[in-house]
Amino acid sequence: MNTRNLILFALVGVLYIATGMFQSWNLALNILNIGLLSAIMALGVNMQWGFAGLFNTGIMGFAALGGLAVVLVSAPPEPGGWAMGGWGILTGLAFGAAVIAFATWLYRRLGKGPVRTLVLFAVLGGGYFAYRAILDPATAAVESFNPAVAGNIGGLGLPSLLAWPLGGVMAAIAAWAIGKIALGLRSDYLAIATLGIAEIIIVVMKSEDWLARGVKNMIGLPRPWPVPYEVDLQQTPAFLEWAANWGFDPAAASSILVKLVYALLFGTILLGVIWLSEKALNSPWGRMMRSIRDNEVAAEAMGKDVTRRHLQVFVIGSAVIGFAGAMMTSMDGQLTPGTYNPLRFTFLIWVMVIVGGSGNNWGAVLGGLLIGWLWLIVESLGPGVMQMLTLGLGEGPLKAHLIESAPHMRLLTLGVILLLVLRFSPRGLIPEK
Amino acid sequence: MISVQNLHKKFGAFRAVDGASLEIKTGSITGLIGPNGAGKTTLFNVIAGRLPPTSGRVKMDGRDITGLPPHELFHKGLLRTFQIAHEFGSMTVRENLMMVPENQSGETLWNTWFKRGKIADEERRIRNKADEVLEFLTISHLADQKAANISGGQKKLLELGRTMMVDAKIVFLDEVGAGVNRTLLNTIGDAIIRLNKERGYTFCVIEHDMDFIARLCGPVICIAEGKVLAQGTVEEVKNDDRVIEAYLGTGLKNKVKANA
Amino acid sequence: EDAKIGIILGFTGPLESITPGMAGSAELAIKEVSDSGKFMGGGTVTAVRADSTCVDATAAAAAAERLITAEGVNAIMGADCSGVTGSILQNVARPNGMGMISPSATSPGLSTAEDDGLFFRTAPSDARQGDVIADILTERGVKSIAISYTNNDYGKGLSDSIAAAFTAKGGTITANTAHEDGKADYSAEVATLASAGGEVLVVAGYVDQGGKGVIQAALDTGAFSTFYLPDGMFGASLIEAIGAGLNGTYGTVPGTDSDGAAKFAALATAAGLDPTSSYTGESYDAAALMLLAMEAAKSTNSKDWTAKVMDVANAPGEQIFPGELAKALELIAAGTDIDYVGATAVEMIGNGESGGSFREYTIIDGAVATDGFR
Amino acid sequence: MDILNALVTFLNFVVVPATAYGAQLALGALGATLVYGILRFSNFAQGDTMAFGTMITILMTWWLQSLGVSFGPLPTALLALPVGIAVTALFLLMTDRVVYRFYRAQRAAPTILVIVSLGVMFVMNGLTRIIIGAEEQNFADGARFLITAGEFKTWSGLDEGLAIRASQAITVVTAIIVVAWLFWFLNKTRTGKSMRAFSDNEDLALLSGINPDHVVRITWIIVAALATIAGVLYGLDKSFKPFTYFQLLLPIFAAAVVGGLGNPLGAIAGGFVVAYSEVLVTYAWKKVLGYLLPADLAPDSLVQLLSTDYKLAVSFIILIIVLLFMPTGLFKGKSG
Amino acid sequence: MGQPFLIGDQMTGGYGAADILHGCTIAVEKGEIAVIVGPNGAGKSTAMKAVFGMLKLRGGSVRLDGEDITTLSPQDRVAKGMGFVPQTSNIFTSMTVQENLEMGAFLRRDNIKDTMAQVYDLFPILKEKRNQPAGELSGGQRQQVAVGRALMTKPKVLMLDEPTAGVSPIVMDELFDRIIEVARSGISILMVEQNARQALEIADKGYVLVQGANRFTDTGRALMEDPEVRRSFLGG
Ligand SMILES: Nc1ncnc2c1ncn2[C@@H]1O[C@H](COP(=O)(O)OP(=O)(O)OP(=O)(O)O)[C@@H](O)[C@H]1O
Ligand SMILES: Nc1ncnc2c1ncn2[C@@H]1O[C@H](COP(=O)(O)OP(=O)(O)OP(=O)(O)O)[C@@H](O)[C@H]1O
Ligand SMILES: [Mg+2]
Ligand SMILES: [Mg+2]
Repeated sequence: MNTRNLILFALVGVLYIATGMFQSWNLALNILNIGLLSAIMALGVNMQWGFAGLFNTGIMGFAALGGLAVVLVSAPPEPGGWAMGGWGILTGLAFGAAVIAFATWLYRRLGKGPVRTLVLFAVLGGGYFAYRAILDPATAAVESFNPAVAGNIGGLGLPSLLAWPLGGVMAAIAAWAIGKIALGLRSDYLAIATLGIAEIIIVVMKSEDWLARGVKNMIGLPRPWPVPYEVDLQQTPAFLEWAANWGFDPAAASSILVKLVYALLFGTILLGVIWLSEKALNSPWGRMMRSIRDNEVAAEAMGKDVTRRHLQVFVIGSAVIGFAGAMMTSMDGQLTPGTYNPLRFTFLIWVMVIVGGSGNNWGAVLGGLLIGWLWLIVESLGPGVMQMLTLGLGEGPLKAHLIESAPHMRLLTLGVILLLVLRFSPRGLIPEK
Repeated sequence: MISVQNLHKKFGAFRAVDGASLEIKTGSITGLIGPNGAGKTTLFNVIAGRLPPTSGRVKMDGRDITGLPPHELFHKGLLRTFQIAHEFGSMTVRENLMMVPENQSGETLWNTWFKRGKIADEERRIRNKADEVLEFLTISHLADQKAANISGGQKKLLELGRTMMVDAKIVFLDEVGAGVNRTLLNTIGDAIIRLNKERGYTFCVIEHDMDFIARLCGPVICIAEGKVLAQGTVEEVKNDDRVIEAYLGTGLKNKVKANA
Repeated sequence: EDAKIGIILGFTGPLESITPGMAGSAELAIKEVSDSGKFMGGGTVTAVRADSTCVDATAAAAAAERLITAEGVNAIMGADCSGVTGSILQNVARPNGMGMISPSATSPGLSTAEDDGLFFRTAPSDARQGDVIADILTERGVKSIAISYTNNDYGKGLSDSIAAAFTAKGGTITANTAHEDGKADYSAEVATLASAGGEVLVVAGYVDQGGKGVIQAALDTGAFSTFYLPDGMFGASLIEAIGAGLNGTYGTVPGTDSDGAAKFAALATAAGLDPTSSYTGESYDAAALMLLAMEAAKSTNSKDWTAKVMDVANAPGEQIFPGELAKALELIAAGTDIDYVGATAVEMIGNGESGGSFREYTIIDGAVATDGFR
Repeated sequence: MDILNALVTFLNFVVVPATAYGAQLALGALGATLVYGILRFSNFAQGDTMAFGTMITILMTWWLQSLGVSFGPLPTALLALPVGIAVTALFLLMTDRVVYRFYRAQRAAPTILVIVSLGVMFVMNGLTRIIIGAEEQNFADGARFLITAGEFKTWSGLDEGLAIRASQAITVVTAIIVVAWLFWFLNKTRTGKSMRAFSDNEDLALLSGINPDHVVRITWIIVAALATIAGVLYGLDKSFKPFTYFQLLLPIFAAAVVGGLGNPLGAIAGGFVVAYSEVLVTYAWKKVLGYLLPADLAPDSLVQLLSTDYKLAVSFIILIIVLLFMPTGLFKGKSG
Repeated sequence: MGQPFLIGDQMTGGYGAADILHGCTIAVEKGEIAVIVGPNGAGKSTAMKAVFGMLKLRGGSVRLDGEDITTLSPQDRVAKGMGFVPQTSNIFTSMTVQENLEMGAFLRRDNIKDTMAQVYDLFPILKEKRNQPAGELSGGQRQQVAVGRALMTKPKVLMLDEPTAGVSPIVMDELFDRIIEVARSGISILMVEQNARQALEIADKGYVLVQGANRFTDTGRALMEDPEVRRSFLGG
């Protein structure tokens, strides 16, 4: 960390402080929390892209899996729904897994040739229909149970905190499977493949209502320990007294306190992730990764197992994203599959990585905090800019039209600022050494 | 050490290697010559696992190594350089060398977090080794340059340097000499001989500079159009009519007039 | 005393084409109240907009956070999509004790969400509309229908309730499939629906979104010629865009036989808004309700005015229609009980949502003909 | 007769719409693939360039319509198209001047350019909405159908109809002409070859006397033309709404990638692969089978491999399968 | 005699902050061959790039036929009749061999058939492979494409950076033959060579460059016979 970087971080800090002073501290902290989560996701992407040159655009899929983990772990159990077909679904899924395992075994056992193709085709095809035959009635039964408010198998009712590592693990497992299939692809081809797989994950989450209610959303997920509820705080005498002593408004103080606790939690995890990846990057492992990124052919000839290493870093990076995705769902308190769109979860994170400076962990964090702030602040900034632009205009339909269009200044402003930042530091704010 | 049996490699309909069979004896420095496009590099690529053969076998010490991936062959002691330099451009010259040694404990993530001391020791050793190699190649002053920013010849030296970072059994050199200053090339030739004599490395060398071949190589194999055209000692091959016709030629036609 | 109303809707994102109309309608009500000079003894009411993006729960929460903690609004009109509405409710409104009235979030899940009595909506619940639609279809002698719904909680919830009610009445659902809004092409959906067949295609979507695309493609290929249009699909722009093909299509839209809808239409048209654009009436009503409730509570504090919403919205009392807000304020000030009817015949039931009366209409030669009310 | 009915059903609901949609995607993908091929980055602003060009064309069309100009049975928008192209080209050239040129001179990595194009996308996105609004615009006029389902039924006496919209026909014909021209241009003309040379090795192109500014200029002009044509034809067939155009980005890139980035033929093939996989894999065969099978065998269920909810997923699965066997797409695209 | 045809005079400059060239001068007369030799990293390629305007000079000048071209862009120098084959990435890998050659003649408006035939005559293998992407060629074949591309320009002065690296002896002899022929037709040749002895043999003038500065300058033959030059730079 040299002075330039410290100044950059300080400047971003000033942005947040200014938000606190001119808008409100609640808003500043809210944005900070989202910035921290984005920074963690950006770190995950940076591992894959900056360290190893893997162009992963499936970020939203991994984040969504993290979110799903929160539902499965911390949502209250739904005994009614479970009773309707929970075991049937488990049987179906287990059967599906068994079919795939059997097919893999056959694939290894049988020699190459038309026989193998035919047998595999028969096993997989038959397996698929049998699997659907077991699964479909069970899911239909679950979904028919009180569909307006339930219709799903429910969660385990365990603490939300447990869901975070599980989110990482679920994302890692998915990444492993995706990596096995798609990591042979290069650059933009890998990008579109991962984007596609992420879309598939989202479509499944939207359509399989028995899992997490699909587009009907899971709301009211419990908060992670040790984050209190504002409403409870506002009824706790000790807190009220404390707030009164300091002259705070209890409502504002309670929600600031809650946000501070989140910030502390996320910040700790962010620091942990940075520490781990900095150590890894500045070591022979990091050197090996960079050599693979620079020239796979040569790295392979120098004895590095490129495929395995790609898979390794892809899985780890995705796990980090899944972890952050779980934290995000925990904080939102709800899982809305519709939230996961590429613009927000894939491209925005990429903007963070590139603007921050790819290949540099601190860059990714700075990018996360800066772009996260920008993304949310332009919501009010854009219309403001429009107000200023139209100040000189006389009243009339043109002005009315422009004011009406003000919300669209949101993206426009974001675009302009993004272009300006990249103009003045084309390799990112904190470029790779 | 290496035995290639009836190897074929086709690109579409084009036969780049067309039934080549050859032996590289343990402890030898074998020269591989042949006209441009004869299939020398392709042959290397197949042996080193970079390309799958269309048919045929490659054996190393009697064991079949056909189709093994390059990184596994590396661990078996088979190293190669690239005709068109494959440097790691964004890394420094020294790092280019330091990444080579195998089984570095720092390449395991766990160790990078929890065994910093051990890694530091190892790094010091590898770093010294890299500096020695740079010294030898006369490019120590470039140690901290980005490899993308060094001259064409220097990149070739770096290619060679990488093979000197580990104890290899057999090293395939694909035109290390092209673009390297002849005086330096002589020094490199000496080093190859020394590695061969003292450490028992086997070499297989592709080179178009016949002086270099003559200085280094015992057996020489000439291939053309994907087939072995002639093999034997340097003298035998040099005087083979077919080799002269296809490869060596008879020298400058206009030379006399030019200097007149 | 002055009041400030936050209007949080998806001005960018999938619903960006209908939200300006909604915000405009809400502001119409706000302006009416403010201009009357009778609000809280001469207070003015201002509006400030914020962008919910409709899809991004975190961004929506941050925007609401700004409205409440930075702008200091007294009430929130919004949000539009159920996902972001839930997020705002739980993460911002409840912690800050802020009351909100949504004009369009219809998810049944929100009915049971903990809201500390802060959350209301003026859009009718899906379950009620499902029954009405099933009734109308059976009465018209329809035996089989296909359903295409927009793939969100509104579409899914509505289609489920239509399907349940219609099957209970002995009808057949040939297909019940989703369409995604804002997509480039609906050939695949229409191909499936056509293959499934059915007398009528129920399109539970939005008027200028995927729903329109599905109708267009179904008409073009000749897959269906009659459609049923639930509330989200009511709109002049659809009739204009599709033209003659819609002849004979029928549907329901919230409303009573009172002339609230007509009055709102006149008001909106005068203000340059399209009164038939989705959820404009509901938006007007939402804004009007919260202001009337404030007047009734004599306070802009959420805790106080939210307690009055049901009183103001429901009978008994003098009926209030769009354009009569000034009168309503006077009445309240005079201590007379009012029953806000508004553009969509708001009647709030148990947990703060609109009970829902519907107007049944048929499109004949490019015009909407009212058939009756339920 | 039943066989004919089955066939017509299939044509009407699968072949005709998928072909038209495929051609629309293909035209959009051509622009994206050209930027990738020559300027070497994935241009995320492609969808919004289409929206921008269409917007200009619409404004022009309205003006023409207000003057009472019409193009007979063809849509008036086709008359306005050249203006749309010209303005879009100017806009893109200006963007290049203000934005991209700097990064080219810097030799910035392609990903940086991708993110920069994302910035440009945001800006165009806002501009378009501020100028014409976020609402849907219909600007089609002229004859809507070549043949309607009803006309076909009376003409053929079959139970099933076959509808072909004029816009569908125009799109397919245009796509064929455009790709043929582009292919010829890139592979046979001097300018086209110099563009490929530039994309291959910029330094060496310089050493051959190729003027890089010229190459870049021509590229943007062609991209503007392709994007505007694609956008207008799409708008004529469906309708114009900025958000939908932005959403087109994903299928467009899927098409360009599956066909092989940088390859115009690939873009065409990719467009059809994506469109057909969406429609075909989720197609419910009930009706077709109903005609083909004897009455007592006719299926009750929809006979559908996957529900249409999964149509996007299906097209991506097919894309991934294609890439697994041909890692750089159907037509051997570039990889950077 | 007055000005040489092409001269890079007292050139000083480099890629970044540090200079690579320190007042280095290279020149070639009309119809003559000048050869630059020197150790790896001496700055030979840098000097060539400087002469071709691909490097910003901090001192010195470049003159062609008496005209100062120091500030001209590489393109403009091509238009003035200069041709250059760089040491690395000197072909269009994704284009066919034939298209590579056509690109060499990009600025020519006359018929290029004859020149193309001559190039194919010189490198028969290229004719065989003319429809193959150049990236699929062997190292030596690529080098032939690169030289062929430069020959297509029909330049007034041809600059070659190690044209014979990786080509087989027989082709190298052909190539040198051809270079002599080209020179004799009035074209100046400036080339860098590591096959220095063969190159100096045909050179009218030779430069030995060390650390960005001229160490020895003489006729090719004289340099060949200088024992010190032989030992230190030509490999004995
Ligand atoms: N990927 C490829 N696709 C098609 N043809 C290829 C490919 N790689 C090599 N070739 C052809 O195979 C032949 C042999 O090439 P190779 O590189 O092995 O030659 P070489 O003997 O190493 O020649 P040089 O001495 O010039 O390096 C050449 O004619 C070349 O054009
Ligand atoms: N792009 C670059 N950026 C920075 N330094 C460079 C760059 N290219 C070369 N250099 C440095 O400039 C010096 C001269 O390089 P140059 O390529 O001119 O050498 P050369 O004499 O041609 O050597 P060779 O015979 O190996 O080709 C070298 O020390 C090299 O490290
Ligand atoms: Mg070779
Ligand atoms: Mg050089």
